[in-house]
Parts: sequence; C-alpha cells; structure tokens
Amino acid sequence: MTDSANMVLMVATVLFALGLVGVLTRKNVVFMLISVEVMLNAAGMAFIAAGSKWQQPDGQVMFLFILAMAAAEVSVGLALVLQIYHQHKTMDVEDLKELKD
Amino acid sequence: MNSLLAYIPALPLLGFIILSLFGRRSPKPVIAWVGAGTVCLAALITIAVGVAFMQSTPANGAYSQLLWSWFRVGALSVDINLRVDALTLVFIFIITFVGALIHIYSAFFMWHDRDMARFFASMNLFVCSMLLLVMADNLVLLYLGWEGVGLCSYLLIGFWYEVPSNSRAANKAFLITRIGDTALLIGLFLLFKELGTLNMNAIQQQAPQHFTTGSADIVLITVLLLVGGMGKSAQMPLQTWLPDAMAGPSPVSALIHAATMVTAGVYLIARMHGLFLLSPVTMAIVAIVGAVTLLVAGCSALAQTDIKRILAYSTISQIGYMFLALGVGAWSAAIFHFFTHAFFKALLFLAAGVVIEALHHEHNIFRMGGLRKRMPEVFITFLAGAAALSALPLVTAGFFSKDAILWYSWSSAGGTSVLWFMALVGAFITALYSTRLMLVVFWGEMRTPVHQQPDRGMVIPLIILAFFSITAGFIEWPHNMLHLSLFSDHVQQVLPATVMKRDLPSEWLFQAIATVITLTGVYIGYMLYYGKSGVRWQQSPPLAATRDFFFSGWKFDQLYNFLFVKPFLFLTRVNKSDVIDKLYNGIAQAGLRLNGWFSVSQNGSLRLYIVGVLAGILFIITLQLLL
Amino acid sequence: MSTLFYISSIVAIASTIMVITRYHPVHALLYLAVSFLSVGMIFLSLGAPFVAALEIIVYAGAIIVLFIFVVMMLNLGQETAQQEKEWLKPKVWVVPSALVLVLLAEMLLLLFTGSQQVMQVSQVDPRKVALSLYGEYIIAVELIGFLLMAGIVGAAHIGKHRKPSLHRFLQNGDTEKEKAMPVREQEVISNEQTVLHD
Amino acid sequence: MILVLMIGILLVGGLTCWLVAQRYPLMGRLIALIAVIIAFLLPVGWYAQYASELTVTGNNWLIDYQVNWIPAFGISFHLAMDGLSFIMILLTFLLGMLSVLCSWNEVREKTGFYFFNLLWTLAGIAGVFVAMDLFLFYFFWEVMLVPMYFLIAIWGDFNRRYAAYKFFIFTQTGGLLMLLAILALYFIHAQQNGGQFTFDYFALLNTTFDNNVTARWIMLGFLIAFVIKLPMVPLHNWLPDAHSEAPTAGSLILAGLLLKTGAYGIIRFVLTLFPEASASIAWWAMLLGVVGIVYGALLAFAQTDLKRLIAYTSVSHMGFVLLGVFAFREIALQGVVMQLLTHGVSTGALFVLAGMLKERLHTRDINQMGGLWTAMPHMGALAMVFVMASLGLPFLGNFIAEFLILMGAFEVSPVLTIIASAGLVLSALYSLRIMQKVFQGQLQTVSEPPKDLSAREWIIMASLTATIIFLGLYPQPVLDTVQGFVAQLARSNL
Amino acid sequence: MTNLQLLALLPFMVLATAAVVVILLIAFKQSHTVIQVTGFFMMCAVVLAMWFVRDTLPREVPPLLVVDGLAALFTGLIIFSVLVVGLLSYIYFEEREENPKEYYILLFLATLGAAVLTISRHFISFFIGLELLSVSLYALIAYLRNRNNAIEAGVKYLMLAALTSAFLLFGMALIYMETGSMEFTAIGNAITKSGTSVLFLMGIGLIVVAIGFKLALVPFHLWAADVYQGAPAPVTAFIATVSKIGVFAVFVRFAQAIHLHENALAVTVLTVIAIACMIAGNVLALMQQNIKRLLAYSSIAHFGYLLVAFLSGDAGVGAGVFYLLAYSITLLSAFGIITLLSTRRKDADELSGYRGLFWRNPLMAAIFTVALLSLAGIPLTAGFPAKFFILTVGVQQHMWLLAVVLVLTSVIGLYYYLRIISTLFASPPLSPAKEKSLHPLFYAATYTSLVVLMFLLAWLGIFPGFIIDNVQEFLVIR
Repeated sequence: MTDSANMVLMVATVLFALGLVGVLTRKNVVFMLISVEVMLNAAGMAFIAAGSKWQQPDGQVMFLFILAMAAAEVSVGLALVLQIYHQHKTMDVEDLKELKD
Repeated sequence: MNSLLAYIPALPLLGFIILSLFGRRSPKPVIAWVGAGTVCLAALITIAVGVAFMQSTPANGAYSQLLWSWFRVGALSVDINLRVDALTLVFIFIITFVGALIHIYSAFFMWHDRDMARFFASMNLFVCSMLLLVMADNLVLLYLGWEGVGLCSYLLIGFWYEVPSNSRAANKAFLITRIGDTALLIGLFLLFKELGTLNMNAIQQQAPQHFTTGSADIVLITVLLLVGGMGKSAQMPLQTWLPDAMAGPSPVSALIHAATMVTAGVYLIARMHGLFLLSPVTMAIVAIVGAVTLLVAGCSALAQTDIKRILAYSTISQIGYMFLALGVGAWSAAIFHFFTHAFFKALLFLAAGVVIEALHHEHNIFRMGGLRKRMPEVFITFLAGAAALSALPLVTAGFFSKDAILWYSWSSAGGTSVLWFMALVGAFITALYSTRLMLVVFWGEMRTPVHQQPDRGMVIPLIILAFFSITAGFIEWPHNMLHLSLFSDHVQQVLPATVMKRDLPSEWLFQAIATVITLTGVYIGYMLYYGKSGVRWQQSPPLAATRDFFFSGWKFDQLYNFLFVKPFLFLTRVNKSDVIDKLYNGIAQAGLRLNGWFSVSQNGSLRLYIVGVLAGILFIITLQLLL
Repeated sequence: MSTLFYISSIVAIASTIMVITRYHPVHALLYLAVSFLSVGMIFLSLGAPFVAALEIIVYAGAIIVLFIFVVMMLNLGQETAQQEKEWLKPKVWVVPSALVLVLLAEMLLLLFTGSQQVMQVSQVDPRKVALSLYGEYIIAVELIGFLLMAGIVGAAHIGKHRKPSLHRFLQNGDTEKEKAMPVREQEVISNEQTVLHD
Repeated sequence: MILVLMIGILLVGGLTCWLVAQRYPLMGRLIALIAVIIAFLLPVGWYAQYASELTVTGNNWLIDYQVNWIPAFGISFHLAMDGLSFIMILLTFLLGMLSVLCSWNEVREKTGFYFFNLLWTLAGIAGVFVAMDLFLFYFFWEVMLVPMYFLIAIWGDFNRRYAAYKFFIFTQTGGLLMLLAILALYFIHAQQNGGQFTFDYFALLNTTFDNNVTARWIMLGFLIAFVIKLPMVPLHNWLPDAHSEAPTAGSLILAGLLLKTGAYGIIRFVLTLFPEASASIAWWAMLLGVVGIVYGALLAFAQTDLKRLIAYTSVSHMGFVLLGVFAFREIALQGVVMQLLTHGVSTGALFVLAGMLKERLHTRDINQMGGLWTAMPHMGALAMVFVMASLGLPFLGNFIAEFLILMGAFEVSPVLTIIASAGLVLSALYSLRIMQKVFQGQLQTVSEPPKDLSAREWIIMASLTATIIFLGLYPQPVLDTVQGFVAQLARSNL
Repeated sequence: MTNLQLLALLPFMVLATAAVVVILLIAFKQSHTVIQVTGFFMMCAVVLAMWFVRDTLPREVPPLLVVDGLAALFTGLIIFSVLVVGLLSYIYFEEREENPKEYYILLFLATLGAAVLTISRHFISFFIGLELLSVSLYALIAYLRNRNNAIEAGVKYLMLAALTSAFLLFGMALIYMETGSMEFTAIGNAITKSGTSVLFLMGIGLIVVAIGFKLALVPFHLWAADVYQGAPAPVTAFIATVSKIGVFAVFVRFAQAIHLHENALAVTVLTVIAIACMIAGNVLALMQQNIKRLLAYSSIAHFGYLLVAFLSGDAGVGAGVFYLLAYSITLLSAFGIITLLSTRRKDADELSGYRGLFWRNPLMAAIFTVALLSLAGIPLTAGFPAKFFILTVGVQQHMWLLAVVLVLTSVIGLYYYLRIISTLFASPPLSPAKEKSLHPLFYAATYTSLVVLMFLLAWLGIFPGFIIDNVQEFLVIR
C-alpha cells in the first residue's frame, strides 16, 4: 500500500489544502498568488500520479500544460500586483473593496 | 282593454323620460303639464279599465298584456307581462287617482323649486314603478317595481340634497327597505327552487299541491316575503326609516310614504295569500307584527312635535292595522283600510304641506296654532282627514275600515282577544293624537304668522281628497248595519273570504266599545290639549321620560345604532387599508430583508468570495460523504 | 523508491506549511522553492524524470524568480513582513483554516474509502512524453502557445504605467517578462504555420 | 381570418399611432379611434351578415381559424369565436372605443405611446377571448399585461409605480403558474394520445385524468391565474391600487375588460378542461366568492378615495362571478356572463365618472367633494344611474346578472347564497355613500363650480347608459348568444 | 490529421489567425479603425468558414476535439456575440485615451478559448480552452487599468479563476486517476463499465466548482457583480455571453458523455445549486441601483434557469441552446445601450442616469426595454419562448420543484426589471443629456446593430419555431 496512487494523491491533497489555507488566510496578494501556485502544483502532482498509475504520458503532458498556464497566469497576476501597488500603495486585498453592494 | 294596460305605466314613464332628458331646459308650465298630465291620463285610462272591468269581468278574472319576454334561461322564464285583476284594480286606482291629485297639487307646491323637473321626473318614475309593482304578473317584475319605488323614494326623500340630514334620511330609507327587499329576493329564490316558477298565478295554483300546510319550507318562504313587506311597509322592526323619510317634500310623503309605496307590503301579502294561508304560523306573526307596530307607532305619534312625523308614525300605525287584518285573514278589510287610508292620509300630508309652506317651513306643531281662522279651507279639509284617521263613527271613511279590522281581529278564525284589545288601544291612541294635532295646530293662539295662502290649485285636490275621506267608506258597511259590501265583493274575486269563529258576541257590542274608546280618546285629547294646558302636565319626570322615550320612537334608532351601525363602522374603519394587503407587503418586506442579508455577502472582500467557493466545495463533498 | 517518496513528501508538506506561514515574502518564496524541489523529488520517485526536471527549471527557476523580481521591484521587505505579522492574527486564519481542515478531512476520508489497489510505478520516459506531446496533442501545444501569447499581451498591457517616474522600470519589467518566454512564442507561431501548411 | 384582421388592425393601428404622433401629436387619438371602430365593426358586421345561418346550423363555433405557428411543439395560431367569445369581443371594443374617447383630452403628453399601449392592450384582450390554443392564450394573456403596465406606470397618478409593480407581479405570478399547468396538461395529453403533442384547446378537451390529485393541481394552476385576475379575496390586493392609480381609460379597461379575462378563463378553460376537479373544489370556490362579496363591500364602504372605493366594489361584484361559475347551473352561468358584461359597463362608467371628477376637481378624495349635483346635474343623474346599477337595481343590467347568479347558486348552496345576498345590502351601503359624499350635500368648491359634461363626455356616458338599460330590460339577445356554450357546459358539469 | 479534420477546424484556425493578424497590424502601426474593421471581417470570415464546413460535420479530431452540431451551434453563438461585442468595443475604447489595439488580440484569444471549449472532448482541450479564455479575460477585465475598479475587478477575477482552475485540475486528475483516460467518451465508457466511484464523484464535484465559477453559479457567484461592474462594458458583455456560452457548451458535452444526469449525487448538487441560483440571483438584484451589477445578479438567476434545462438531460439541450441564444441577444443589446450611454469618465451603470431615457431617446430606451422584458420572459420577446422551452422540458422531466421555483423566482425577477423599465419611462430630469457626435459611422453602425438585435428579439419572441427547428437539426449532427 505504500506506493499506492492513493498515497500520492493524499500528499497532493494535503498540499492542495495547504495552498487553499494560504489563499484563505493571507491578505497579501503576492502570498495569495504563491498559495495558488502551490495548489496548481498539487494538482499537477495528482496528474503525475495518475499518469504513473496508468503508465501513460498524458499525465505528464498535462503537467506541462499546467506549468505553462501557471506561468501565464503568474505573469498577468504579477502585472496586476504592480498596478495595485502603484495605485493603492498596498498589497492588502482587503483594501480592494470599492466594488461592492 | 288588454292593450290599454301598458299605457297605464307607460304614460308616467314617458313623462319621466321627457322630463329627465329635456326637463332642465323646459319652462315650468311644460314641466307641470308633462309631469301631472301623464299621471292624470294614466288615471283616466285606469278608470276606463276599471269601468270596463266592473261591467264585464274578464273570463279568468283578469286582464293581461304581454309586452315582451324579459329573460328566459333554462327553466326560468320571466316576461314583462301586465295583469290587472280586482285586487290590482284597487291599487292602480289609488295610485293613479290619488297620484294624479297629488301631482296636480305638486305642480303648484313645487312651482318655485328650481329642480321642479327633477321632482316630477322622479314622481313619474315612481308612479310607473308602483304601477309595475302592482300590475306585475310575476314576482320578478314585481321586484322590479318594488326596487323602483325604493329608488324613487330614495330620490325624493333626498330631493333637497343640499341638507346633509336629508340625504342621510334617504340613505337610511333605502338601506332599511333594502334589507327587506333582500329577504324578499331570497324568498323568490326559495320559491323558484321549490316550484320552478315565479309567475304569481302559477304559484298560487301550485302551492297547495306542493306544500303541506305549516311545513318548514312554506313558513320560511312566507316569513321571507313578510320581511320584505315589513321593510317596505315600515313594520316593526324595520319601521325606523319612515319618520326620517319625512325629509322629502310633502307631496312625496303623501304619495309615497302614506298612500302607495308603504302599502306595497300589504299588497304583497294579499297577493300571495295563497302561500300565507298555508302557513298559519306566519299569519300569526303578521298579525302580531301589525298589532305591535300599531301600538308602538301610535305611542310615538303621541309624543312627536313635528307635524309630518306625527303623520308618519300615524301611517306606520295604520299600516299596522292593515297587517293585523291580513294576519287574521281579514283580507278585504285590510285592503279596504288601505283604500280609505290612502285618501285621508294623503289629504293630511298635503294639508300639512300647505301649513308648513304657509308658516315658513315651520314643522313644529307647538309653534303653530290658531290656523282655524286663517286658513279655513285647510282647516276643514284637515279636520276631515283627522276625523277619518281617528275613525269617528259613521261620518268618516276611516270608521268603516277600521271597525271592520277591529271586528275581525276578534271574530275571525285567526283573531284573539289580545289582538282585538291591542287594536282597540291603538284606536284610542289614534284618536288621542289626532285630537292633539288638530287642537295644537288649528286652535289656540297663533304663534307663527301665516305668510302666504295656498294656491287654488292646491286646495282643490285637498277638497277632493277630503270628500273621499268622508265618503269612501260608504261603499262597504258593517254587516250588522247595512248590507252594502261593494268593496269586499269586488276584492273577493281575488281574495278569499274571511273565515270566522263560531259563537261570536254581537257585533254591535264591539262597535259600541270602539266608538266609546274613540270618543274617549278625542275627549281626553281635548282635555289635555285645549288651551294652554297641553304643556304643563308633561313636566313631571316619569311622564317626561316616557314622552322622550316615545318621542325617540322607542329608541329603536339608538338600539340599531348600537347593535349594527357602530360595529359596522368600527369594522370598516379598522380594516380601511385592508389587512390582507399587510400580508403581501410583508412578503415584499421579507424579500427586501432577504436582499439585505444576501447583499452582505457582496461586501467586495475577495477573501469572503474565496470562502464562498470553499463553502461550495464543502457542500458538495459533504453531500457526497452523506449520500 | 518509497523512502524517497515519503521523505520528499514530508519535506514538501513541511516546507509548504512554512510557505503559507512566513511573514517575509522572500522567506516564503525560498520555502516555496524547497517545496517545489521536493515535489520534483516526488515526481522522480513516481518515475517521471522529465517533469521533475521541468518542475525545477520552470517552477523553481522561472516562476519563483518572477515572484522574487516583483518582490524586489516593489521593495517588499521587512515592512511587508511587519504588516503580514499584524494581519495574520488567529482571528483571521482560524476559521478559514478550520474550514479547509474539514474539507481536507472529508477528502481524505473519501480517498480512504476509495479503491486501494497497489500501483506499479514505472518509468514514463521523456520520449514517450515528447511523442505524445508533438503527436496527438499537437493542437494543445499550439493552443498553449496562444495561451502564453494572451498572458504576454495581457501582462504587457496591464504592467504599463503612465506615470513617467515609474515608466522606465515598467518598461524593464515588460521586457523581462517577454524575455522569460521568448522561445515559446516563436514556437507557437512556427507550429501554427506548419499546421497550416500540412 | 376576420379575427386575425381584428387583432392585426389594433396592433398595426397602435404602431401607426406611435409613429404618427411623433410628428403630429394630436393625430394619434384619431387613428386610435378609427382603428378601434374598424376592429369593432369587423365582428359586428360579420355577425350581422351570418347570424341567420348560424342559428340554423346550431354550431357554437362561429369562426375557426388555424395555422401552424411552432409545429415542433404542437403550437398553432388557432383563433375561434363562439357566442361567449363574441359577447366578450363586443364588450372589449365597446369599452375600447370609449376608452379612446376618455383619453381624448386627458392625455396631453406622449400621446402616441399612450395610444400604442391602449390599442395593444385591447389587442391582447381580444386575443385572449378568441385564442383556442393554450400557448397562444397564454401569449395573449401576457401581451395584454405589458402595455397595461405602461399605461399605469406612465400616465397613472401619484403612486403609479407601486401600483404598476403590484399589478404586474400579481398577475404574472398567476400567469406563470398557469403556464406550468398548461405544460403539465400538455404532457399528460401527449402521454395519453401516443405522443401527439398539441396545445390545441379542442384536443386537450379530451384529456382524461386517471389521477384526481394531478387533475386538481393542474386545475389549481389555471384557477389561481384566473382568480388573481378576477380577483378573488385574498388575492385581490393588486386591484385597488392598480385601479385607483391608472388613468381613466386604464381603469376603464382594467375594470371593464381585464377582470373579465379571469372569469372568461375560468368558464372557458377550468370548467371544461377539469370538470371533476373543479366540481371537487366548487364549494370552496363559492365560499371564497361569497367572502369576496362581503369583504369587498366592507372595504368599499370604508374608502375615502373614490377610485379605490369603486375598485373594491369590483372585488365585491366579481365575488358573484365566482359564486355563479362554481354553481355549475345554467342559470347561474348565464348570470355570470351577464355580470361580466354589465359589470364591465357599470363599473367602467363609474371609473369614467371618477376620471371626469378628477379632471375637474383634481382630487379623488370624496371628503373633498360634495354637492356636485348642483353644479353638474347631468353628471349627477348619470352617476345615479350607475350607482344604482352597481347596487343591482332592476331596470339595469346588473340586476339580471346578480339575480340569475343568485338564483342559480341558491339551488346549490342556499346558505352561501343568502350570505351573498347580504352583499346586496352592503352594496347599497357603499353605492349610496358615493352619491351622498360626492353629489349630495353642500357644494364645497370655493372657486367657480366645475362644468357639466361636455359633448364628448355625453357620448361616452350616453352609450354606457343605453347599454346598461338595454341589458336590464332586454337581456335575451345576450342570453341567447351564449346559450349554446353555457347549456353544454352546465350539462357536462352536472 | 486528415484534410477533412483540418477542414472542420477551419473556422477555429481563422479565429486564431485573427489574433495573429491583429498583432501584425499593430506591428505595422495601423489605426484602431483598421484593426476594428479587419477584426470584423475576420469574424465574418469565421462565420463563412463555418458555413463552408457545415457539410463535413460531424468530424472528430481525436483525441482533443470534435466538431459537431452542438459545437457549431455554440461556436456560432460565440462568434455572433463577439461580432457585437467588437462593434461595441470600438466606440467604447476609441473614447478613452488608452491604447485600444491590444484589446483586440485579447478579445480574439478569449474567443478562441471559448470556441475551443465548445469543440473539446478531452480534459486537455477543456483545460486549455478554459485557461485561454481566463487568461485573456484577466487582461481584458483590467484593460482600463487606470480606473481603480478595473484592476480590482481583474485581481478578484484572476484570484478566483486561478483558484478554481486548481480545483478543476485536481478534479480532472482524480477522474483521470480513476478512469485512466481524459477523453470524455472514454471516461463515460469506463464509468458505465465499472460504475461511479468515490474518487470519480469527488472529481466531478471539483470540476463543478470550476464550471460553477465560470458560470457564476451560487455559491461561486460572488465575483460576478464586482467584475461586471469593474470591467469595461463590452468586456462585461463578453463575460456575460461568450465566456459563459463556451463553458456551458463544454459542460453539456462533458455531462452528456459521462451521463451526469443519471447520477443522483450530481443531480442533487446541481438541483440545489440551480435553486440557490434562482433565489440568490433574483433576491440580490432586487434593490440594486447599479445596472451592471444588476445584470450580473440577473445572469446568476438566468443560469439557474438554464441549469433546469441542463438537468433535463438530452431533451434540454435544444431548450438550453435557444435560451442561451435569447439570453445573449438580450444581454448584448442591454450592454450595447450601456456602452452607448457610457461617457469618457464613467460607465453608464447608475440606474439614476437612465431616468426618463425614453423621452430623451426613445429608440435606445425601446431597445433597452425590449431587452429587459426579454430577460423577464415576457411574450413578444425572445425571453418568453426561451423560458417557456425550459419550463417545458422541466415539466416533461417531472422536475416540479425546479419548475415551481423557476416560476416563483421569475416573479421576484419581474420586480427589478420593472423597476428599471419604470425608471426609463419616468419623467426625465431637467438637464438634457448631451448627445455624442463622435464617430458617426460607427455610432450609426452600433445603433443599427442594436436595432437589429431588438428586432431579432421580437422575431424570436414571436416566431421561435424557425430557430428551434434549426437547432434541433444541428443537434442531430453528432
């Protein structure tokens, strides 16, 4: 049972949950982005595990795409972070509350 | 003759249409001629029809004319069909003849009123409706006339609508009679349900086969009809509207609230006698209602100070006599009393109208007085009327009709000593208040100056009516005096003869007692009210209290006010803005409240939004765990 | 193999916990690098050496550098750490963390109830990956090129700033990012052309 | 085809009004009037031409026109007219013409759009009365709402927006429930007939329900929509607001026509499609009808706002309709049809009067009126006619209606009928109050007294008066026209 | 890859080329107008290409893509919407000082992403399409970066999109782990063979999170209002239509493949979500004074309605497509009006600004009114048959609860639509708003297209039969 896919999956789940905790608890946009990266990484890990389980390359291919997507996302995200910092002089998402009911 | 029937109601209707469409722009003589002329013409036709009827009674005892089919639905078929039989003839004669006199009188009486056209239009419409009421061959058409007269009564009571109390009185009259009308309507439904027809002849014929005597259905039907009659005829306990109805012009009081409309209840019961005979209970109720009413109203008349109110209570009381007669089965006596009463009460009202007019609209009899010298024609005609009202023996029409009722209230199969005694007390009271009225108004010193003398045109109808008040009774004599029974012979073509008790005491005895009582009443009235003594004796507290009690009409108004009006007004005031609306507004409020709560989630905080996502996934996973 | 997996798992989890609890951004990023490295080790243990390498090159190499670049550019240092310290009160994190914990517990519970078959870990060599990447998934590769193009154009546009004093830095920032992926974009366009010509 | 033409003329006329009025503001009303008159003359002329043939054949359905609309769902554009529809159509266009006349001077701004809405409402109502495809029926049912909403919301009184919302939301709630019910019926029918999907009324008539509960739920879906429109207590709350805030023509159409669509729907659809189910709730429906009669009357009496007062009288009068419909007796059903006509005319007339008063006095509060008979004897007399009509005086049509309803209902439930008859007394109470407060008493206005009726107003009121008196004295033509449908209905529901 | 397969992909390639062409045009320093016109014609070319390839359908391009009737329908819808959005964008962005050119690259890339979603039959294409859409949208939303709100909206969208992408990926991984395939049909086959397992269901649940986020379903809807408000009006229109159509398309395809409707858990979850959407969307909109936010809430509700069609399974697809069509036209005309009324400084999103619009500009108000009536589902507008068809399938599938909730919540919905309408028709404020005179040609073109949209709404409302028949014909191609 040591090497069962479930074990990997569990680690991935834990990492995923940790990322989620990060997103939820941090107020700094940069930290939130970091946490999201952790989550994406965990998802990628799950794919690798699944790919290994079925001995297919698809899991790894997917991981590659996740990688690319994470990069694109982070680039846009960081550009936004720059704008926020320039406009608000803060990184706190709680300060971004002008759009509300 | 059949084809003439339609003209009788149609002429006044024509008058109404002309006056209501063009009345406002017509000169007064035209109005007067149209208004009075149509009714006079109707009266002439009526007399022609009557003569023809007398000469050769038609085969089935009635003329009839089918105008058009009103509505036919399924089993229900209602036609506009006029029918004149002996009973109807009496009524249409009174309506058109007395009506014509009153119209002539009104032409002068209302000359100076700016709404003369409206007055005559309403009066004509009234005559038309009243004619339809009595000429109807089915109950729906009768109901049409029944409501129509109610409408005209309403319009005319509130004729001087600028005074709020007048329109209130009109409303009251309409509403209280409406209660009766509704009962009548329900009676119609019940009748139709039972018999499948509303044709009065058919009802009379089928009823004995269909109903067993005294069965619940027939009692219910007759009681409902009775309530309808009580409303229109101002019988206890629906009598309170009539005194207030005196707010209308005097001719109105004379025609509608004395001679014709208020006797519609009498007509209805007489017309439906076939049903009533099947229900002894109802007959007893009719008699009791009549007896009680005549006493209550008589007492009230004693205490009134307004001349027209005295006459109004007197009317109630006299109609009580008619009901009493109907209740004991003295059908022709009741109709006879209606016949004589129409003359003398119309006369009294018209005369009162002249007096009131002459004294600058003074209604209080204690501010009148001494008019005997000033207005001799009025005095004499009024005296004739009052005498007839108090039924002075032999010389007045009232005596003949009332005596018959007194006699039958004991002697008929339905009569009892109690009823007789009540009627007797009523006769005493009648004599008393008639005397009081005469003495206070026409004797004594003059308290208000007479500022105008009546027109000739007003006096002539008075004289004619006075003549009939004296002589109308001579066509029907008590059996023990003279064997002359023209009236009852005529009426009994339709109405059954009165069933008598056996072993009765001599009728003379009763006539003697009645005469004594009447004269005693006159005498006591003379003692009390001649000169200035009239006021002093009333000052003692118990008497004053009684007087006030009577004056207020036995506090019926206050009672109804407390029982019905106040609660009703309270109910409507409380619920003015519709409680149910609160429910919907509550729902709307709840929606807005919910919106407020939901809106909190949209506070712009990204972290909350993430929590939302988390909540969603938690929900899904938890559900998965549970399922 | 399993030992490697367990050790690196523990390291990954531990370093990830550090990532989300650090106040100083740079510290967090360093722990993130550790986390990525250990995840790379896990990949290795699962028989995926190619992605393990990519994990380290791209994630630990490129993406974290990007972060660090922004952190440095905005000068997020001790001050930010101080702020983070103020923000991260238990009041703030207890409830969300508890919720996530519940979620985690549920997910793990479900995972345990799932099938427990043993997995034969076997090497999936880069060749296989490459073949399928440029074989059946070639359209996906092209599309991912477009994705990156979107990322670049977007970042370029948003990153621009109109204030002249900051203009120079921003220009640099854009070029840096463009530099981070120049190869891929070329690749995309060429692929597009090949497809069109085939 | 004539029916399509009739509706089409209104729709096109409405658009023309709108477009023309952009340039010539006063032309709109003329075009509107012409359009309605043509629409009125079409069926009347047609009837005059073919009436004799129709009575011979004994076919209830005078016209039947059907083309495919959305065949995929079995939806067709199916219009048909029988006696009942014909009568309702006549009423629609009679009141339609009067409503255009009413608005002649009242609406001074945005006339084009106003008449557009007016004509489209009329078109929707006319459509409702002739649509024989349930989808089409629902379609028209909604089409009449939106323009009506605009009429209230734009040209209404002070509180118009609230009233308009309330009107729309109430009726739409019912409408959507009806849509659900229609769909349920549609599928049940298709299931029984081997997947033959159709919304056609005549086809759906053959639907049988093996399950009483289902039938009752579906029936309730229809019924709720209709009783909201009717309106039945306690779903009546939109009515006082809508009626009192709407412009005169709006009130006229609301009271005269829109309420009738509810009653029409019950008669045409609820009773025929669900005979058993409607019989099973008949007593409750009658009870609610009676509650409506009494409750509406009580509230009417309490009001001081004239239009609101009249609005509550509608609640009361429509209670009679509910009572009569669910008695399932021919007499009562004939009475209901009469009531629809006469109430449309009489209450419409009262609203027109209220509108005229408001135009002159700028208030609807009856406490601020009084003694107007002196200033306006003609209006007073006409008001008297309609007040009397409202309290059910014989001579006038309402009496026939209420008499027949009560007589029919009496056979079924004497107790309820007796309570309903008490409504007659109450109706006298509130009706007379109108006269007393508005026309009797001392003239209150300080400035110059208001003018009596103008010629245009005379035409409106005279035609209404003539109608109501004609209906009161000679209702037989109406009764004969609907006889076929009603008799069949009463037979099948007994 | 055969020629036929390539041919089937032709529209998508044209779409991709459009983005590249725009880049080239920017490189050659062409003006905004040129780009706009070129973009317009490129989109038309896509439509032409679709027309050209329609006979070769259905065509699978294994393993990632399949071009069939459903895809054609949804792609057509997307392209149609983008055409309008593009037209709106010209006026909107030309007014602002920002450089509007890159906008079109992003717009076309996002469109490409949505279009790829409609043809994807594989997790990879699903994922990439979704991300292409998302990443372009991040930039599009924050495109007017100098307005604070745009950045805020962008960050919110980005953060949530990234988060839910992670969920999506994790879910996909779980499913892959369980079934050994990422192809929809293969997954479906595996499921029918071995039955649904815990992991699979969990995967579905996680995927639902991502889809729910994109479609703004409750409880993943919280971003919607903020992003709608903060984004430029044409972009909002894009989010409301194109992005949702794409995601819905892939969801439909995925659900069909794995027989989601037979899964009690999924049905329960989606039912609850649908009900929550209908209630929350409508209730949230009740008092909203900002039209863009209000439309966001209303779209939440509308996707609740759409879920009813979705839950009806195959029977509901036609109804769903029709609904989306009606909804898109409606929203596009609504946002068209908002765009036309927006000023240089601010989007026209305050309800108070619309007061008395009808008397100032009847045509515009009429278009807006028709759009609102259509949203409310009133006959004579497309919204009515749309809602009707949904109810029809709902009733057909005996989903009484949903049908009743739909009915009752649309009553709530009436209130706020009526509120706007009555504002449009209220008496106008005294100061007359000045008319814009810029770019008469494009102004007129936009105007005309909005009028055309209005007539489309009416046409669909009165004669939906034609469209329904065609949709059914297309759906058979599979």
